[in-house]
Amino acid sequence: MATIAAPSLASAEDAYAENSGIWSWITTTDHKRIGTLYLWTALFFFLVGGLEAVLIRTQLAKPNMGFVSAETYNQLFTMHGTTMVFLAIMPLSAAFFNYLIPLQIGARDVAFPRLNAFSYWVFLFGGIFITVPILFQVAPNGGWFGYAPLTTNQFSAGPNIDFWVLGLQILGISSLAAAFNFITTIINLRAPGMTLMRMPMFTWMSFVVQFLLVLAFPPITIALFFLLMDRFFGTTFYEIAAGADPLLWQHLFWVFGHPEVYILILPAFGLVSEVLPTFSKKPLFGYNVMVYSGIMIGTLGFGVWAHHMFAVGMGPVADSIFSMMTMLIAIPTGVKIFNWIATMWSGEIRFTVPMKFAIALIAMFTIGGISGVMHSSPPADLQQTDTYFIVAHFHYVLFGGSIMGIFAGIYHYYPKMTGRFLNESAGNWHFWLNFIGFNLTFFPMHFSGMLGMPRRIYTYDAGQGWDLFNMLSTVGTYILVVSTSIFVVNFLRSRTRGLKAGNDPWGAGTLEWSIPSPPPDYNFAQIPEVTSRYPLWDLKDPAKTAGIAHSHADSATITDAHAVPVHEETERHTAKSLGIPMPFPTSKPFFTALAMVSMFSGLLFRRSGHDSIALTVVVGGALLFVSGLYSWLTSPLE
Amino acid sequence: MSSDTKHAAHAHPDGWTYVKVGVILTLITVIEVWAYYVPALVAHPFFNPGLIILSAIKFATVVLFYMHLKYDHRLFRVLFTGPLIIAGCTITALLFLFHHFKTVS
Amino acid sequence: MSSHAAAAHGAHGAGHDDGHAHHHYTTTGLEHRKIAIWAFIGSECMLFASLISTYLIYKGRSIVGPFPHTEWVNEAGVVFKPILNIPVTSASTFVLLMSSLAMVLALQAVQLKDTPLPDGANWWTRAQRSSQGWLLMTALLGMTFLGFQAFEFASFVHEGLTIKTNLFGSTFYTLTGFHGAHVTAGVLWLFTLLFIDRKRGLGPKDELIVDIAALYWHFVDVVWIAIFTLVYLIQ
Amino acid sequence: MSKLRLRHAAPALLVAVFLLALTACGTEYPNSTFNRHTDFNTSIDALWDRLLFWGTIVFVFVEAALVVTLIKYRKRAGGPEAKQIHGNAALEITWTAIPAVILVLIAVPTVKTIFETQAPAPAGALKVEVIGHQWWWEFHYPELGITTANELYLPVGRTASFELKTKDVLHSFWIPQMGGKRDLITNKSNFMWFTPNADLQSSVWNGFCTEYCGTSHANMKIRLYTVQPDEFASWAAHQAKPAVYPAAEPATPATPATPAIPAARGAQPTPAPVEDVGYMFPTADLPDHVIPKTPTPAGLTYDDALLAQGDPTAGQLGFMIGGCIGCHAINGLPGAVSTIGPDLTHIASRHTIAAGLFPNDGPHLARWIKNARLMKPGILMNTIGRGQYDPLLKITQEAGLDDKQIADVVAYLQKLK
Ligand code: HEA
Ligand code: HEA
Ligand code: HEC
Ligand code: CUA
Ligand SMILES: [Cu+2]
Repeated sequence: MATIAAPSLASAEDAYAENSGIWSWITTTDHKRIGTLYLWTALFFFLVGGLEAVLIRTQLAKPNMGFVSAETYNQLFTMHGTTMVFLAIMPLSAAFFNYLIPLQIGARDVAFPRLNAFSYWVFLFGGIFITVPILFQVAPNGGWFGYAPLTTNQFSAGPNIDFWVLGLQILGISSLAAAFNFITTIINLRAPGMTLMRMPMFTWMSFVVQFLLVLAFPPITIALFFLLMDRFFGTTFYEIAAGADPLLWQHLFWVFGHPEVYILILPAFGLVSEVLPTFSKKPLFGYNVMVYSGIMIGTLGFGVWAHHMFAVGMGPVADSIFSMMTMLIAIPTGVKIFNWIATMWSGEIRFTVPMKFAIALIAMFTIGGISGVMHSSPPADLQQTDTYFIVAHFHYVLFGGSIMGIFAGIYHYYPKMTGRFLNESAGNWHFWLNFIGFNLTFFPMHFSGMLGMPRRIYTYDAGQGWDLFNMLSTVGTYILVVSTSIFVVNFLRSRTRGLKAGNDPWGAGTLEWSIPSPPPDYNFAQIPEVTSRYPLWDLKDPAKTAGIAHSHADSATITDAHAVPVHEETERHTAKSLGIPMPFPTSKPFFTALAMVSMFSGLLFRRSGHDSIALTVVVGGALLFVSGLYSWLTSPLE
Repeated sequence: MSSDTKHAAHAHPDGWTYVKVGVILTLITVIEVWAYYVPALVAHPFFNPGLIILSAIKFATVVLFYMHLKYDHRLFRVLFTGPLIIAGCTITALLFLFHHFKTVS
Repeated sequence: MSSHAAAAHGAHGAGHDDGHAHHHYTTTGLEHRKIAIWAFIGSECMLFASLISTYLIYKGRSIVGPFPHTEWVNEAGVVFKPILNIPVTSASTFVLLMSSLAMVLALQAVQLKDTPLPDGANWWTRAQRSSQGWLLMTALLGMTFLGFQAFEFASFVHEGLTIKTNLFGSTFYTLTGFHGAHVTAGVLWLFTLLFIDRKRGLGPKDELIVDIAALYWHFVDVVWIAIFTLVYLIQ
Repeated sequence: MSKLRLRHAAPALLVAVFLLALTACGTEYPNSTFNRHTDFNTSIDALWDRLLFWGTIVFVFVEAALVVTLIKYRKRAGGPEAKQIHGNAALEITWTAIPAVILVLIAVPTVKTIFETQAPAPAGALKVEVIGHQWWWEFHYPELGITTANELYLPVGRTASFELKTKDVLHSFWIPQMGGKRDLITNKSNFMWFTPNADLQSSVWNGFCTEYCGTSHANMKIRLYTVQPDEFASWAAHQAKPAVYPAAEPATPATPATPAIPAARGAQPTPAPVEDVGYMFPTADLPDHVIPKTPTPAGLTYDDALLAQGDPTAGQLGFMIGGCIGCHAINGLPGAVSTIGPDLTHIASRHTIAAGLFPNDGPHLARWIKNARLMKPGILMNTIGRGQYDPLLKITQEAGLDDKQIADVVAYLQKLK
């Protein structure tokens, strides 16, 4: 482990001082910097996924286009779906988990700062691993849910699917590690007095999401492991000749896959639940119900997976049960929609850019939700499944929901992260073009779908009645390119040129706004003692929160020696001058992640017949990984 | 949180209790294996459910005593039973979907 | 109060015993790592649920034998006996159960380290203080279990069942192999603890690191309880 | 405030577009699902109407509530201050209960329709086996001893009961105007049935594979001809017979090599008279949307003038030396029994080739034989034209047929009415 031991810290003080340069990013354990890394990386992958979408839509602009080949197209949509789900939205959410959760609950960091860094590096390496093959035309091509037996050796002899199996396995480890971390953080690092029912809604929804991650990733890990064994070691899990049942893959995938869609949406729900009250000058309407509905959505989410399989012939009993379970989810989701509207009702609504995105989420997600309920009726779904009607549904919930919510979050929290506002008028251009482009892209898909257009086709014949809708969709996509480009420029420029923002530029009510922007590395000079859901409003505008019955039931009595009543921190100190112990920077998570990813990638050599190289790399990677772990676990944290 | 972990630690059963639990677990295992060799029992419709109940008892015993969930913070109970229930339901549903239970349809 | 409890065992890492006693405030007074390990165990429930479901789903669906509980005659007329060896597995099940017992006693030994022995303590009372003894015994029992598994795998392969043979082979080896891998990781973990114990002695302040290892170990045992019934006994 | 107006104009616009398009579900949408041509689709469409009805109500209500809120409570100079309301149990119960009621109104007919449409097919149904291949369809009528590919004939007024299977990966069988789809699952049979309305005129419908199945998934299409019962009977009678060419030479009564081919077919000693070729959907009546317009690949040239000189007898030989016989069955041609590729016994009675990708005419057939893998990406049928580059194997075909030989083969295939 010489490489790992090499950058050993001559003295901890030196390390504190060094706060820039690549090395400082590689060794950071600060949740905010890790959040920032997640944000940049995920935005990059969002552009990659978007670019893939642009190529897809260009090919589909007109019938019988020859812009890309069939094979390329199949790689494009597979990678588009995989990228957007696993490399864009999930890590964008993770960026907010990292950045915000400790700030919102009044903590100095997450429970396991080094594990947190490990999660990020594993994500980054996994993302690169799965993305790079597209440059060489060997990207995964089995669709984002990779149905067996198309993904077995028999039907996919190239390395394409290997990248997908191994890549997703790697990304899963990242998500799981992060989830254990955040569960512990939220349970155990809340500031004194921050009872569960005083947690900000974003933290609550994130909390639910961590449980979904922890429970949903194991099934796909196993499903992928089977596929990996089939592909590399000749087992028979999905082998037709051995009598395998392809539905096994489908069930295991969707046991993961459906909770996964709530993993994608709940953080966005959380973000808009912060934005809407702030810009309505009112606390969230029906906080408790919002919490319970989030938990309900998460729990029910485990009982509906087979609604993706209404066409496989499960029989009428199973179809009926899964149909009704699915419909049930509309109830808690509806409650959220109505409570958001009620939050704005009787408020003073300021139409800032984040607010516009949050409102767009309500308006657009509802459309996607309604089409979701239309799929949930199995006979009707038989006309919808695997058509563009489904594509319309999931882009309305994913783009109209998750992406809108995440943009709301980015505009809302950019001032906190950088100390500067994003440019408002560029933001407005971004919003309106985005809103129009989005609807123009995806609304026509409802029609092309119900008028018979299957999804995942690289070409279609003229005269099928789909030409107009496809052209509209493609034009809409180009509008999205323009709007996204405006955002990218705004995002880059405003870091240095944006208007300066203070601690609390929007007049928000939760803890993260009580500290300087950007926050100092230790977050809170003194751990605040929390007595309500909107501590900052209690402080600055008590009228807003006067009517809220706060629960005082538990742990309100626990006080920490360092805790002080919530106040606005205007002064910046260093952790040292405050005597706050900070985690040492360390490269161990980075190298441990690297070792783990090389261990997985060793298997690729088996495909090319180099078994001894494969063995060397896998075993070597595993040894490095274990020694990395030992070296990490036996070195002091701070 | 009313329960005091330090105090709870002292309330842990002593070594003999653990040994007794071990004996019970062994006995149940012996019964299970014995039943496996009695053809009349194996043919009985309650054989499988019976075995599952016995193993569930063993499962619960280890979790409650050896993993001292019985004495520990209730948070851990939630962290364990929640997932366990979801896992159990998932297995049941999957077996149903793959026709391992006779259905009326 | 519980925060006090946290202070009492606030060690930062296995090898981190520089004794600086400052601890961090935690909301529940519980240790981070203990919460994390329970969350991890919850997650493992779904992992093994998926594996066990797959085994059961594919049960009886193999096109060719050997089969777990029934005889199989191949095209050449060779007879393959039911492959599962219940007596051997019962023995290994017993061994794993006993390792759990040893593990819980090891934890107790660590907790009791600093409690003075009463006068005239008998051998049992003394034995209960021997954390190294119990840890070693747990690890050895775990290794015995692995030995049984290695024997089982080897004899199955000898009898014509490999991981590639049929659906039963693939699911059986993967399920029990996953479990075996967990036991292996547990044995490594136990030896690490044993190493620390020998180097500097584990005491009540180390309760946490032994406790989380023990929780993991018992969980692996509990999974085996389910596997033993569902795979071996039910036909 | 202009921004604000645009903001609430948008949902209204969407509804307008939605309704507009709904009324426009006419003939220009040949694959529309909004119709009631079969019992199956009648059930589905009724359900759809209900879903759309409630969906529209929820949509309008939510968006209206949103827009009203935004207008009413937007911050204005001198406007009212925010009124601090933090919850209202009665309201929250209401908006939990109302959706629940709506869902019950959806769920009840849903379950009813599930059981209705998944009941066993009525007695007397016409059995059709559908077998998916990468990337074409094999159709068997087990009771009639017919095997055909990609084009399916069904009599109106009689239930067609499909047994769906696949030779390789998953596919899904879907003819939008007839009803829902059902997946073809490896190692398993799936079932589906529908009855084309008895009052349907003879017509043609497009169908698709809707489960992603690899490279040419997009090119795995179906043509369904719903015809009058007597037309169907005529078609079926002819299709069950061996190939009409060559007219004279009696086929060797070889026992069929594969059990998949019904014994009755191989054993037919004398080919049917050439002039009786049974019913075939009239080419002149084909609606535009069922005539493929796929462009042929730019690099693939063929001198169509050669086709006029094609000699079917030489072509029959070419069919063997070209290796076609290794994959294609022609009932009546000795040795042509392989089931790897589509059955070509009556290939000339089909309007399209390659699973609906190209019209079945000389120029397309010639190019297809010359370089099928260029015409349809990824497929099993190899490149046969001499000197052609095989895009899958990445080699140049040195043996193979020259353009003249291809013309002969085409002439032969075109005899196979
Ligand atoms: C963010 C992700 C997300 C979210 C939140 C949802 C939410 C829902 N989804 Fe969606 N879904 C996807 C992402 C998502 N989905 C994806 C990616 C796929 C395709 C995967 C693939 O094949 O590639 C898919 C596919 C999919 C299918 C399978 C379709 C098929 O392939 O045949 C179904 C079927 O039931 C479904 C249903 C639903 C339902 C009922 C909801 C509900 O949760 C929606 C609930 C919300 C509302 C209903 C709106 C608000 C409610 C009210 C205003 C109350 C009143 C309303 C009523 C009474 C109706 N979805
Ligand atoms: C998770 C979120 C997500 C998001 C945000 C999107 C966004 C988009 N999607 Fe995606 N989509 C999926 C998830 C998502 N999609 C999934 C899961 C599938 C299923 C895959 C499968 O079937 O396996 C799918 C499938 C899918 C299809 C169906 C393909 C098929 O079935 O054949 C289409 C077709 O139009 C499509 C289009 C688009 C478009 C136009 C966007 C646009 O909104 C994209 C907008 C973004 C941009 C326009 C950014 C572009 C910016 C630039 C190009 C700037 C230049 C670059 C730099 C400065 C570096 N998507
Ligand atoms: C390696 C196997 C193979 C060989 C050799 C082969 N074919 Fe094919 N053929 C196929 C397959 C598979 C298809 C279906 C392709 C598709 O549509 O996806 C096909 C399709 C066709 C079709 C279209 C059938 C239809 O109904 O759509 C024709 C015509 C045809 N082949 C003719 C020939 C001729 C003529 C030859 C020899 C010169 C030949 N084939 C050699 C496998 C083969
Ligand atoms: Cu066959 Cu898609
Ligand atoms: Cu779903």
